[in-house]
Amino acid sequence: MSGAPHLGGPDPGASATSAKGLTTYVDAIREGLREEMARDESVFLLGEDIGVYGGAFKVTDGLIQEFGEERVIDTPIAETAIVGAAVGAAMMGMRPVAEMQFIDFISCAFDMITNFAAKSRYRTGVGVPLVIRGPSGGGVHGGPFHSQNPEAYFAHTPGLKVVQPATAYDAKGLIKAAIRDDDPVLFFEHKFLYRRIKEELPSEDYIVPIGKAAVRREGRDLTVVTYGAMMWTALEAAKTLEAEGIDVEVVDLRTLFPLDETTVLESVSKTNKAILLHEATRTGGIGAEIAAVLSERCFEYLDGPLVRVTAPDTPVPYSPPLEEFFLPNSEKLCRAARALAAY
Amino acid sequence: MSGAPHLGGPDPGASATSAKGLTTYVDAIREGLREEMARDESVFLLGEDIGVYGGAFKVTDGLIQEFGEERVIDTPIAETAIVGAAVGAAMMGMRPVAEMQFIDFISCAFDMITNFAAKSRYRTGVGVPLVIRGPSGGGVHGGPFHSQNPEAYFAHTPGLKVVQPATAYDAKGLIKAAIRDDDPVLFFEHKFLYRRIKEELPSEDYIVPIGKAAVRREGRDLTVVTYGAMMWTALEAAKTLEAEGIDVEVVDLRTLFPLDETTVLESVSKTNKAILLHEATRTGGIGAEIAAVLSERCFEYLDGPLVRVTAPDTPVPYSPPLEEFFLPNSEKLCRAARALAAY
Amino acid sequence: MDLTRDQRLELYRLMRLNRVVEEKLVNLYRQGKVVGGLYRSLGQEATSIGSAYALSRGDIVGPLIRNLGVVLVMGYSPRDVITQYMARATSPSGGKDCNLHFGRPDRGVISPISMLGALIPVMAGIALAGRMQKKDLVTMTWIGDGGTSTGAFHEGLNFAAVQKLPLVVIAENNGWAYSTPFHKQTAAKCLADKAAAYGIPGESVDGNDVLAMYAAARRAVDRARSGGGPTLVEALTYRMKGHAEHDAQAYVRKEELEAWRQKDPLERYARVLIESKDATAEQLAAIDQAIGQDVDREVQLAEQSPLPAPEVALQNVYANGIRGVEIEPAPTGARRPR
Amino acid sequence: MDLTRDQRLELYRLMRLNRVVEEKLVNLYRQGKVVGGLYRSLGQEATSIGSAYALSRGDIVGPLIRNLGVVLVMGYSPRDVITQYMARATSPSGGKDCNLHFGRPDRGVISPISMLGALIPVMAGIALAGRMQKKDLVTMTWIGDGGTSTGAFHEGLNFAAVQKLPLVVIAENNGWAYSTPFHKQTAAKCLADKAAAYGIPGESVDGNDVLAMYAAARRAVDRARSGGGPTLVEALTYRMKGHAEHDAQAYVRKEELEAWRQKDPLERYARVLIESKDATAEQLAAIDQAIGQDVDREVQLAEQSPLPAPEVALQNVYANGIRGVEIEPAPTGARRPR
Ligand SMILES: Cc1ncc(C[n+]2csc(CCOP(=O)(O)OP(=O)(O)O)c2C)c(N)n1
Ligand SMILES: Cc1ncc(C[n+]2csc(CCOP(=O)(O)OP(=O)(O)O)c2C)c(N)n1
Ligand SMILES: [Mg+2]
Ligand SMILES: [Mg+2]
Repeated sequence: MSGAPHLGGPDPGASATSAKGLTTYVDAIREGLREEMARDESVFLLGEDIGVYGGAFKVTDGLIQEFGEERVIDTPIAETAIVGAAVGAAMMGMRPVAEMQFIDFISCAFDMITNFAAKSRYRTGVGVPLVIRGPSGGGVHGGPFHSQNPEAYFAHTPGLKVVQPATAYDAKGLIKAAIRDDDPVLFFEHKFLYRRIKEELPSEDYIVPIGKAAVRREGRDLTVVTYGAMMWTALEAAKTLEAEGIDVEVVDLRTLFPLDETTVLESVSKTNKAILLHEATRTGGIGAEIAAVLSERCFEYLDGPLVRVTAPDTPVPYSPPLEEFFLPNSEKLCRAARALAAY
Repeated sequence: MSGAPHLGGPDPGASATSAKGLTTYVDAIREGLREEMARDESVFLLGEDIGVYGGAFKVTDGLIQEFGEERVIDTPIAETAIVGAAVGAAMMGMRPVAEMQFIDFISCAFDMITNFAAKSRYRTGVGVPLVIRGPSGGGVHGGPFHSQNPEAYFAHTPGLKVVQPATAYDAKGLIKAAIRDDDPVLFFEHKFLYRRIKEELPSEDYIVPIGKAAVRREGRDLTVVTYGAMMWTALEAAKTLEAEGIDVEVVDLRTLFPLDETTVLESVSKTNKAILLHEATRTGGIGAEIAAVLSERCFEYLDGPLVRVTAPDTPVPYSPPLEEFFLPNSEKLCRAARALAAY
Repeated sequence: MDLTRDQRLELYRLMRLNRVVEEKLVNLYRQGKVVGGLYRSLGQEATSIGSAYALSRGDIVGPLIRNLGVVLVMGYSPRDVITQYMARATSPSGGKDCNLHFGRPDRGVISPISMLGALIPVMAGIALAGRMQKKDLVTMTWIGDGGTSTGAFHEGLNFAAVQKLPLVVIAENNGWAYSTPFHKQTAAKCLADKAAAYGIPGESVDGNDVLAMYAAARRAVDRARSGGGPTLVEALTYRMKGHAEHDAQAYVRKEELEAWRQKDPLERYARVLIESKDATAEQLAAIDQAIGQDVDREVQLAEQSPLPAPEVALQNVYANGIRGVEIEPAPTGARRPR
Repeated sequence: MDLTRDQRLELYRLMRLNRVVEEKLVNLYRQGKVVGGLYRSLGQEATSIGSAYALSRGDIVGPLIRNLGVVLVMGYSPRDVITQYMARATSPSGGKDCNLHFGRPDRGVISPISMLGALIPVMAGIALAGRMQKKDLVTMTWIGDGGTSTGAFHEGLNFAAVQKLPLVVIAENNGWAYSTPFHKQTAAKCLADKAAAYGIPGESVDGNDVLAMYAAARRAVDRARSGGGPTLVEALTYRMKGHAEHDAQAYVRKEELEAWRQKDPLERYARVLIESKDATAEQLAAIDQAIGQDVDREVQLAEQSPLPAPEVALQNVYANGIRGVEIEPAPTGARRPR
């Protein structure tokens, strides 16, 4: 990994893509898609502007040339139809991957996802192996409708799996795992990471298993449980805090449902203190669920309150000073960590 | 209050309505609507089959006769149009109350609610005083699409308020408060309670303020934080446990956002143990948020793990033995309470 | 596409079966043995059966809850339907879901969700997959006058039209959506008019004339199979009962109901068969009697079938085990060594 | 409904203003002063301005992000638009939302959300409220060829038609939805064909002819005002730039673009005005120059305007204070007396 991105910093843009064997987050997703399409004929893509144009963020760039317009389908602007068609195709044994142009538009397919896709196996015995993916998250001044982090809605919906990669390695490994999974998987990409991080990826086939968290940094004093772009914020803060003598462990959830409770519990049983960090808004976010799991299953090991560092309960504002104020960052995390360490 | 309903018990049906000055939950909602419509010309209702038919559960029965079809509007089957029209009308200073025939269908209006209604005041300065109401909850063998409890989705959406009454008194007082509120309020009714509970209501105008919980039973040993039909389950369990020497406090949240943290914190600071009880599925439910609040703000007062008693993470099954197994009940709650009390 | 005499009699048998199964369900409902609501298709049997009959083996249907006739055409047994309404373990959904919410692509039937319109994009996806898999596969689904107002109907049909998918949509105009009359549902003159929005053919047909229904559906199926894309076929019919058994349909004018009773599709078709000498009244009565006996036996077997085991509630949320286990008694956490 | 010479010149002025404001925005964008994307309406000015011009004081519009001309007709200043694109505190949204997402009913403008189609039911609700409040109020909104595929478009227009609401929908067929051409969006021959589904009048008009656009919109507005219900007016036009400034529209054929350049609505209208002797070329040049100076000044003022104070991020989520406060440092709980 080539270093943590700084939320609010400049976007190196497309020029940063794949230099000297390093693969960016966006390229990693595309490679994952390509490999799975090559491996399995039943994998196909559908979404708005994903074919000829290659997607608003170029995630699917070039795939229509490689696989043809039968397998890379440009659709009308109709998220319910996109997901609905994916559900139907998945019932027939296909492995559709549906793109939401921005993940915010997933709200327009909410019924289809939560009622048709999520409940199909349970009530009829027919599983729907589909993936819904798209760019989530803020930091690029996209305003209220191009910056959302809706993952908690779906983690609260039985029948769905929810993942969010923080690294290029995971982006590729998780998209491949999601496609191979027999159940509907929501794959949340963080648009801020697309071209800001890169790393060397293995040349051989690999997946990152769904349901497994990763300890990104070991530490003794407290655990930061996080995921997505905030993983980098946690690492950045951990560096700052190290200099102050506070030793932070960083757990990257990677999968938000089903949670890897074992890894979280082990970490917090060791450090005895935890901060739950996410970019999504506070109330009812993933942090609340982690807090519930910890206070249910790790109670005796807690030496301090569970602290949430999240966006406040507001829509995502557009103007840079507002968005900066809104988003969690290293400084806010450090403040919370210092107080908790001193507790 | 005329006694706790037993989930799974027989439905006394319409015959139980309003005997000797007692008002049922369903009648209480209707009275609240009627009084607000009489008080304020800008209040109107819209939804499927709410006029001539009086609503699938007869919540709006008779109102079209009283207020005319201009103010009780039968709509096409189009939840996005229903909520969208309510948003537009609310922007113009009207006070629309939109019915979802079953609350499950709210998924079809998810975008309109979470993106248009919730964010309007924040991003444009124009508030949308509207109410969305409908029957939620299980216990009547309605199956996966007529039994849901989707409140957590909306408590996680900044800009919305979320309430769920457990008593006829609150049903009337909260629907009136919701209508008078200047922001969008989601009003979740529990269909199991419609005709199963009744009580004497004040004859004078009253509201139940949004954001205020109620302590339904005082106790020393542990607090059950709950809402909706589960409030009755908690009271029933409290009785059983009392005989065993376990003294349970029951907090009825009534409002799920914004939470009355003060009441919850005060109660748990006193009893030092808490069970979070809800009918909605476990992961990411309201119980998770309460756990987060408690472990954040009440940490030192906790003498035992926070325990969730909820439905498991599955769709709501239809067949009676399955649904009974799925739903939380007094027995399951007692089991958890005994263990926690002994902790 | 002409039907043989056997086929014409099979249509009769299916329509009678539809009606008899429903009458038995009404009995069971009155005895409190049906779990939940009961949705009738009385007077609409020709619509379901005439349309589904136009399909071939390998085709896939997505019926709604009023399309009992469709699943009978697809070979579901009366017991499948009755156990399902009785929430039994042996029912197609195993007691997980209600009424006609059952299906499997391998049996040619897709289960709807309650949200109206949602099946249309899903059936489009089935058709899309069929094309990718080089299957000779036509899909057919049904939607009420009320259901056409949903966004999902619009998105799904538009997508299918753009992709020229083999999808036939039968729009059942039965005058009502619950208590809502057609003119409060849409200002369009008829549902067939909605086809123009998608650049596909639209046609209205007498849904109480099983042969006309069959012929219109057959034209649409043939068009779909030959690459001509989707068709919207409006079936003009009438909902003879309330929305469900609990609904006394007080909002319906008696005369209107009476007028439609005269057009009962089953009686009408019996007259046609007799007039055309396909069958005598006695032959039809014999069919009726045999069906009655069959269904009685099916009811008995259904009543003897078990309810599901409670733990089944936790099964099959995910392919490999579920997470949502029942609550464990507190404390769930390990004791900390001090 | 004939326009006076002054009105005809005002149309010209508005179209020029539209174009000049956008050119200035492009400069600002290239200087990195626009925050986020920039969406052009080049070549579509007549559609927005001709249609909105058909409204009267008290009417309410719901423009989309490509309808810069509409807000200019409604009296927004160039500075409103420029400060908004620059995310300034003084912009109509105060920096909360981007591009043309600004509005207030009291200024006759409703702000869209990004989700296409969602405005249609909301505008129907505005029209409904207007009728209830006995206001003489017509609503108008715009939707792209792409936006017509959404469920919200369908549900909203159907609802408006059933309620016979005073709503005019201008469907801007500019050939593209981002990179998606019309024929991949719908199999309908034209967007006007979608009116039949709702039982309302549909009409296609040359959207690059401001007078024709005005006339068609005016007919629809008059119909709406007199109780005739909604109309769907399709404006045939062309998106001369990419979806947004970052999009080089590589997917568009050069010849097609060139052909439409010949139909530029502003140049065309200038010729009409000169030919009809409404104005000389010199008079038009003088208008252009005045506008240029005005807008330069507005840009200057916009550039001097402040960014919002950070804490504004927490304001106005609810009417009376918000809950989502910034994180407090741990521990937040009170100490327990032992
Ligand atoms: C999206 C959605 N909203 C509401 C309902 C509740 N509902 C169930 S059936 C029904 C009426 C359906 O009418 P129609 O589509 O004409 O079918 P019919 O009952 O006449 O066969 C309604 C409103 C639903 N199932 N789905
Ligand atoms: C529901 C929804 N899905 C996706 C998008 C992303 N998106 C923004 S503009 C656009 C293309 C719009 O095309 P059209 O409606 O023809 O309008 P035009 O840009 O041509 O003016 C898309 C796909 C959106 N805004 N809303
Ligand atoms: Mg109907
Ligand atoms: Mg367009």
